[in-house]
Amino acid sequence: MRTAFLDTPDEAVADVADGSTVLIGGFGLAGMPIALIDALIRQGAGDLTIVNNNAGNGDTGLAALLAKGRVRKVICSFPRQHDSWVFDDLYRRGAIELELVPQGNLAERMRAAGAGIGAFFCPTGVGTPLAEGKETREIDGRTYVLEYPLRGDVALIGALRADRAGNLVYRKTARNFGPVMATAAATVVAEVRELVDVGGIDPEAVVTPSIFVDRVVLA
Amino acid sequence: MRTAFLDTPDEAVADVADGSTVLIGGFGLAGMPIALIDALIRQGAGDLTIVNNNAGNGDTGLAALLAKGRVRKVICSFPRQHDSWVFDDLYRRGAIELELVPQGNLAERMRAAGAGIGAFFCPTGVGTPLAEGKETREIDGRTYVLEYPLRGDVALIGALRADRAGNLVYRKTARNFGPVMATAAATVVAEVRELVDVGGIDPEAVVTPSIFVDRVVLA
Amino acid sequence: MRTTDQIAAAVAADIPPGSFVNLGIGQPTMVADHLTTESGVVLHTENGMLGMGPAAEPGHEDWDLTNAGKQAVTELPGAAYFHHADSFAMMRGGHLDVCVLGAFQVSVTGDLANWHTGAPDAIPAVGGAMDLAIGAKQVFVMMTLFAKDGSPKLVEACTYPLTGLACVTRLYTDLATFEVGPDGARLLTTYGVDAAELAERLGLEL
Amino acid sequence: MRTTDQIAAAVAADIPPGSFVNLGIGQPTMVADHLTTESGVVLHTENGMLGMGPAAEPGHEDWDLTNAGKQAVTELPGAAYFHHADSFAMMRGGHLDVCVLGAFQVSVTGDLANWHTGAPDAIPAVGGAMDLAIGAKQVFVMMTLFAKDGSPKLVEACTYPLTGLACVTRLYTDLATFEVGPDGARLLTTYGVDAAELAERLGLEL
Repeated sequence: MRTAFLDTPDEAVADVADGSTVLIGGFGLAGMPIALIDALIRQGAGDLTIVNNNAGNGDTGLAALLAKGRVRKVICSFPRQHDSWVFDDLYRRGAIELELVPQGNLAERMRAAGAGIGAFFCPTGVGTPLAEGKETREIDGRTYVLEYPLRGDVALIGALRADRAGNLVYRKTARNFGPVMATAAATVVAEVRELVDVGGIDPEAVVTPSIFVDRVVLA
Repeated sequence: MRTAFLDTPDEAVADVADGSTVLIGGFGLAGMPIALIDALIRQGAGDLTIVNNNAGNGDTGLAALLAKGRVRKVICSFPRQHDSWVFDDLYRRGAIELELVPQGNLAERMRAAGAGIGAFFCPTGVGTPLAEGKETREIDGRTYVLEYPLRGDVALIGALRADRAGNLVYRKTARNFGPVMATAAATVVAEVRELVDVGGIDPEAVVTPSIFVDRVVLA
Repeated sequence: MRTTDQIAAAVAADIPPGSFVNLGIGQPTMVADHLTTESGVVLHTENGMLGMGPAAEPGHEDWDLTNAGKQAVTELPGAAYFHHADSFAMMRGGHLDVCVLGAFQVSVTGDLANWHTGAPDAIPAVGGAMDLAIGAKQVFVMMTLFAKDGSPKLVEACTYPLTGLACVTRLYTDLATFEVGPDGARLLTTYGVDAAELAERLGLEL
Repeated sequence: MRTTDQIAAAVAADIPPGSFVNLGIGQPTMVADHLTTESGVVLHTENGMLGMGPAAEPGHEDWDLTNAGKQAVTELPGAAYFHHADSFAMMRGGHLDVCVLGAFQVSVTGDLANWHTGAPDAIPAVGGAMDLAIGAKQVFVMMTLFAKDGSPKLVEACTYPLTGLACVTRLYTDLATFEVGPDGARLLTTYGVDAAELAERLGLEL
């Protein structure tokens, strides 16, 4: 169904349910949908599973969501950063679950969810603690680990620009997880810096086609 | 290694060996690298396995390569067309092998080869003759077929424009299989209509980054 | 009895406004003629495009811009191009709302046979049919209800090689429209024939 | 004995001209300072870019343009951006010529441990290390040869949790450079220490 254009980030996340899995774009702050995360904090949904590359920085955005006790579990590749004190404290107190996933698996598992792949044999992590207990198989002389799709109920992503058809483009390395998450969630909400008329994005340069974008908000 | 810029299509395919698997871009004529195919015909390599969506049209290009008896096997999704008489005749005479692959599997198997995936559970073809004899598995209530990567020794693709760094962009639906094949072959040769200086392609709009492109020829 | 054009119009009328839709090659392409701009329906073509417009005017063909049937088409404002793996990921990942396909046979539980007659001398060709069959949220089939030899094409179980299992949701034919699925075939409307007669000719309970 | 900067220079000198290279976070980023424009080496960053340039000048940071360590960097002519799945497909598909990583331990057969000390109170974080370890055609490691407590970091078998199996090809340290792989460790050069002494301190046959 066609993209809806909403006036506020609060409307865009109004129906996020308790217990949802929420994919949140960004690599550190680049591409992080700050306005949508702030709206999600105001909205109040809890018991969330959050998928992001990291586990929050400083006291704002994702870290603030964690600090409010809204997050049951974080699925990420790199929680530990110099300013990840909110997560660090919750984790050390046993107050939050962590599923640590190699960054490429994080991306590929969401890509699989978006592409209808049921599972895939993956070269990353073989022989390491992150593959323990997982099915492995030797194919063509190389060992692979079986990995499963990672789906979201909601994806919150940041993009540079949307056209009024709902197509998105990103800016530099702020692109990162946005286009992948946009394929992997039942409802995809994009926060953009610019909104242009239909025809304002070159069809050859569209990164996320409108079919993946349910809601857009200018923020 | 960085992209080489060659003067003629003949130089670009000079080292294709007998028995190679050659991925050839294009969907019908759109994106078909005609000059490279013609050079491959002159070059003389035989016993080839060709991967293309179709199996040649009329008497030129891929059909001409088939007519010369250079192709042992075609891997494609749609051989039968109104003008596929060269293939049709070879096939009916038992003079060529056919591996028929659903079009999405063709694309996804090459994508897997390029992305280091060992095999993947795929929803397409379940319960059909094209999945006969293949491993299946039920995952999360749905049945999938296990499919394996499809790799090329060489990929011959057509693109609109290359910059002198080796980045490529395509034109409209002539993009089709080119970007996927460029990730899936040991040696990737692109035939382009325009060659521009470094800086002549917007980094945000690059479709095939230079890392995938071994040789470029203006044709 | 409906003409092919009337069947196409019926399919178009049942496509929800704002849907992302793939029209298979052959007769399903006629559905496009019955979709209004106001419907907001966006057409996908498997060879890498959303926002496909009508066929190109003769003499104005751009052979870099074709549909799945390799006919020259046009681009609408808001279009996007992408490569084949992304295009089929879009299908297979369940992102299309509707696809419309032709068929040799459809079973009452929604199995589809539309790629191969199984004739020994036939050259098989599947294209994107299997991916579309299992990918779209709803699969509409349009076909004549009976083959030229009079045999029914809506059947208990397909005898032709399958394209996909339990994938068709609606069947639009010259004589009737059906829902098909886990609970069997349900007759929705008939055209120039009554339900009892149709059930008898099909040899099915409807 | 080599300084970290000298180790970085040695790594840079061994990267073939025209290579596509990923430099891990931390010390490996220093390799960039020793790569000349003439080398034609192109830098990849896991967060979606080829053609990465030097760190941004203070006051000129663009926070939409960062490296894997989330430092502001710059874009060179001929750069390309792509999303995370494409970036890691590029790694995992074996398209990078070289990656340079730091390590806690490397085994003589090329096993790598560089993501987790295994300490019970440590918060584990892996990032892209496991993908890089198994993806690049050659994996170079730079590290000090001995830990602060004097224990060797080139070992028969890693005791720290592994990042990847049999993936490292060369090891550059303050005291020596080694080839590692299926045939074990081979000493290439030493710095301020002789081979016999080094073998004894490492407890390895070299």
